[in-house]
Amino acid sequence: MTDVVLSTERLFKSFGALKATNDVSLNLRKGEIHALIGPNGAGKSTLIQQITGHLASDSGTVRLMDEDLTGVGPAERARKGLGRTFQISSLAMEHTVLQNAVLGALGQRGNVMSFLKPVMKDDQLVSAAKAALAQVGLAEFAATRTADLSHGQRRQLEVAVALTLKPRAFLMDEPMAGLGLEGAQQMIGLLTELRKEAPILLIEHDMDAVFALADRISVLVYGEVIATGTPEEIKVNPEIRRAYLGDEVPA
Amino acid sequence: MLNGLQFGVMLFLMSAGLTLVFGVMGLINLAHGSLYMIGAFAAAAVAAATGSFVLALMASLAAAALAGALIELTIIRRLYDRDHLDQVLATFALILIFSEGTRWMFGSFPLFLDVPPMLAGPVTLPGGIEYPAYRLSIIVIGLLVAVGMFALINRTRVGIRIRAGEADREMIAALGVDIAKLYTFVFALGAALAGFAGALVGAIQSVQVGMGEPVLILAFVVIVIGGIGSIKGAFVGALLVGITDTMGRFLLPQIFALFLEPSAAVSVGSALASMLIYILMAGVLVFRPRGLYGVA
Amino acid sequence: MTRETWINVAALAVLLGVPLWALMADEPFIITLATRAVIFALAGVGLNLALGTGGLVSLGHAAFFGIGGYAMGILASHAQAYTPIMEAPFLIEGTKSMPVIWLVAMVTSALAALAIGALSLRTSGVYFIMITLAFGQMIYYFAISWPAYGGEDGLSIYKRNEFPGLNTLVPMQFFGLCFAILCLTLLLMNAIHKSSFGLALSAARQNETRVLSVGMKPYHLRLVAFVISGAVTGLAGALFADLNRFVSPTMLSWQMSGEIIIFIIIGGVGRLFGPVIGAMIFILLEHTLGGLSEFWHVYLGALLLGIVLFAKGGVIGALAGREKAHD
Amino acid sequence: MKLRSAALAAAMALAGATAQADVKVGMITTLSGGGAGLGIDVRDGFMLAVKQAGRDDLEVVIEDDQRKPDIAVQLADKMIQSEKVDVLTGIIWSNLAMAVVPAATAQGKFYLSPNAGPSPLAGKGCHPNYFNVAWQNDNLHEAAGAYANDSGLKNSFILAPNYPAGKDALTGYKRFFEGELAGELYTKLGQTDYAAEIAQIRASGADSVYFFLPGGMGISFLKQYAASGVDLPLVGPAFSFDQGILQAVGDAAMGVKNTSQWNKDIDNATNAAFVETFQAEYGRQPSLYASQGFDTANLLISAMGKADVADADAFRAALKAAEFDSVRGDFAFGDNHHPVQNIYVREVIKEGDVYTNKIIATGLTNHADAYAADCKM
Repeated sequence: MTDVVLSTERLFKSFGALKATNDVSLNLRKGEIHALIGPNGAGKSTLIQQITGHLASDSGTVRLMDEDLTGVGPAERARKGLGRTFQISSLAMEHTVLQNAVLGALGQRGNVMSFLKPVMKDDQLVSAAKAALAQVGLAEFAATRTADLSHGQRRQLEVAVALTLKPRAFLMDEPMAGLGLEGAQQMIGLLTELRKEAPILLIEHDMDAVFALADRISVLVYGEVIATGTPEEIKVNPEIRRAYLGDEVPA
Repeated sequence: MLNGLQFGVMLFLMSAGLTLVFGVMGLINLAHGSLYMIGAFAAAAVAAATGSFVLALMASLAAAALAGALIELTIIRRLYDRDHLDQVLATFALILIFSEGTRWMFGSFPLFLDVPPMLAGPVTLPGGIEYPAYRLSIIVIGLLVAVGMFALINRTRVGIRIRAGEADREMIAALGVDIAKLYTFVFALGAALAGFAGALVGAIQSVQVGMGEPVLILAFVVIVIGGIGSIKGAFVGALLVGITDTMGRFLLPQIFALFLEPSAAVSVGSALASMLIYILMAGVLVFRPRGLYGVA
Repeated sequence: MTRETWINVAALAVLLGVPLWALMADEPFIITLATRAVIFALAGVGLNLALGTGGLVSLGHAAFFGIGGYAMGILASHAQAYTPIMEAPFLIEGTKSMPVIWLVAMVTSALAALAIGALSLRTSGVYFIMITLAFGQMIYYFAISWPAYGGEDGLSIYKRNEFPGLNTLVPMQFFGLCFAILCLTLLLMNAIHKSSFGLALSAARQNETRVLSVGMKPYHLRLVAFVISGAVTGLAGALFADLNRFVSPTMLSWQMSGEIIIFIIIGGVGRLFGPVIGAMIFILLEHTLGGLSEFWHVYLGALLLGIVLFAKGGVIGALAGREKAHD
Repeated sequence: MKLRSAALAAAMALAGATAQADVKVGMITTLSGGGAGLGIDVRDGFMLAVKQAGRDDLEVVIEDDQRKPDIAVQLADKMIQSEKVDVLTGIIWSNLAMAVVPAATAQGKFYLSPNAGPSPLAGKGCHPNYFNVAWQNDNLHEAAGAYANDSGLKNSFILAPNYPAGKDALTGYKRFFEGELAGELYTKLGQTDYAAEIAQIRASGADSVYFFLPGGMGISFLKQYAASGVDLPLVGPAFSFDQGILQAVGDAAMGVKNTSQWNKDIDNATNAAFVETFQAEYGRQPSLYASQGFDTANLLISAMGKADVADADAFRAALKAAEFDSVRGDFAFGDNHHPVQNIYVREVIKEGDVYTNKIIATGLTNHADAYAADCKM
């Protein structure tokens, strides 16, 4: 399985009696979009946080390109190539759009501790940032204050910042949430392009988007992966119907 | 030990209001020490006029609660949505106003406030220890207030609202509770507790301008150790600080005397003792950055 | 140039112009006042990096101010008494040379900031405010009760320290020295603000997870900011001690920390020149209100309250408006 | 009322009154914040003497130091550089005095101390232009030690705050006290709760307690001591038993012995007149600090009568002669320009509703200080 970029092996995490993730093993292969679906409270965000290192797992390992990430902090994981977008936009709101993207490029290059050179005159960083903005379609908003962006534009900027990191894998937590129909279409187009750069682990509620984009889908219920497969397989899987619609529905 | 307990109880009276205000409204109030001072001055003024200690205590409660309600209505409520920096600054400004305002009204000399004759002098405790009766009553009153606070928070309608307010402001507004009134009430309650503490303590210490700030800093140490917003934490923290400080003052010079010459031991020991509670606080925060009972 | 730039230039012009006028009018005390404003501004500029850019509300910066002051006091008092500070394991002599004193002041306060910051930055929000306050108080009580260097009485230096080529006892020359240092520091801070470090630090203030998820550690960024900030405030402390030829634990008190914050708030948080304008206004108020009434603190308090409640962004904010809104 | 005339003088000074007064005095004292009572008393005592002298060649500029050393230094700079005063006075606290005095005297100004008397200024750091009209810091404590010997005390428990003046105080007491020490304690500066210390006193087996706890600390200690049931005799310096503070201590202070170089019952005409006029002018009894302010002003006025302030040597000699009627009776300066005077032992009594002191003994007669020998002048 040399084409596996990111994998989790037997991840557990519980909060008191609540098992948020229960024995989760997943993998993300080169060039694919792997969607993670499941009802609210199924533990999708917890899982993402475990993968990015924001939450420590009770047990289990996360591997990126065969490297065990146990005990590695979120900042190092990002540097090693996990590019993440957030469920709730997480940007430096007072900075301009370009500054946010430069921040990502800076993170990718490392060596933040430079005190005298004006960072916005660093051609290397700025051109990397501008390229990412152009890729998501935000080039003309480079000088806008991030707080003045629309909701959809902030989502795009999130993706652009993740892009500047030149990640090996993207982790995207509901990038379509709150986008209108048009915005969602744009985002779908963007993600289709992006998977060529790095595979995407995608959490999404918008089923149309999921079935349009995903190469594989995993279903998470009560912290457990109950099925993984192609969109077609998932569509017909009786267990999933039961999980979503309730036990009383006959298989 | 008993002294540490009593010091701790006094600190609790002071910190309970502070931690309540922080827990419910998310406000750091540096002017809490001024309310303490107002309580003491009101008590001293009333005691001088009427000679009654009970009336004096009532006056301290009333004056501090009134002052608290007044600043809540005019100033503090504008600060709830601000960041901590603005709160620190605005309440720092209130300290300046209150301190000099009090000096304006009462003059620069300390006022007189004495323990009631009934409680003057020592009592003999089981075990043959002599202990001042007044201090013993402070311990009792402090514990009663602690019990009362727990009961208020956990058993009454107001308490339920306060707890709800800690959890979610919009939520209780949606439930039809008048949040503004609730906040004024909580702030006045915290102020009254501080004023009450000021009056109780004023009787055995000096009633003077600037008496609030040292206690204020101690109270902050207490609530930070206990975990901000937690009444239980304030109680445990207060006792911990009270006992650490008292025992440290007593024991450290003796410990140093074991391996230093006496005058150096006294001097090094006392120097360290005065830093002890801050060391305690730093220690607690290093290992539990949210205090002992703070929510993560 | 933006309006804020004009205001900044005007502030510097006033700060330089007033003592020049005073020199002409033979009012040396005004020069002393201006020097005081410059030094306070420097302390504020130091804190502003942590507080304005980094969002770290430190209520213990007087510790660094005082440590800088004591670095000067201790070095100079030994030099004045011709006694070495320590002989074993190696000889350290006192000195009266300002550049050496400044270096020592900055290094010691940076080290103190490193230790205090390393522990304090594990917490955040109110806890951070309180733990920095606690460390400040710790050092304050230590200074009061440590007998070797005067305890509460403080340390007096009979003559101002020396700077090659200048007579520092002439008020205007000492002012010039402090003013030059302030300008250099402002340039430095401006560079830091625009550097990659500055970008990352202010991003960490706005959104910690964002910084983490692009692979940077907010803790490291903040610690470095705290150390630089402490060092600059320490330098201001050394100059302040030299201005007064005196250092005492008052420089370490929490009211001092509060005052440094006040400079920043009056001028405008996070603005490069915020502390400069704030310190100028504070000195002006102290000087004029203090003469009006014994109870001038009441007016100061009321004014401060007004600024916090109604003029968010301080004086620069009120005059220049929000930076980006008018671009 | 007095405040207004003082402010007026200050205002006139600011306006740069054209009729240049012959002697210009800069008073830097604590008028706001904690401890303001002391500065106000010194000022009022001083201004009372100025008013009584009725001289129009004496101008006083008054500023508030807020009890902050750096403000005091700044004010001194202002007085010297802008106001061009000839004489400085007024500082209450030793740490402020240490910040201001060496620089002021080095610039050729006279400094008359109405209160603080830190030991360096009496010994190695003495200066011809520095005169202390109150006492050297150790004096009252030394007298207390001597008094303890006289009254047959053998085993004292002593305590003071952990700061230089506190250490000087206990050193001063020990310098004269010949008995044993049952215990020696340094408390935190500004401490308000003394339960632990009182417990140690109780356990120590001492026959007396000597304490130096200025300001609010003393009030707290006395109240708590009285309530504790420990009934060992207490001795302290006058600071905790002064007119301003005594009313706040109340009954707890009754009968306590304290040492002072002045009391309102010292029998001389100047003192009687001072007590009466002060009461009439300000509506309160004069305190120790007021008496010191009063004496300081009278010393200055006596020197003005004999010499021109422009002639520094003559003016210095006139100050040194100290030919004025002190409220303390006999008063002279030693070679280090610190007082040589009697120090009395007082007892707290109640006159009607007002707590006050009466002299019961003389602790030390014509006492100078321990540092005079170090002064090379």
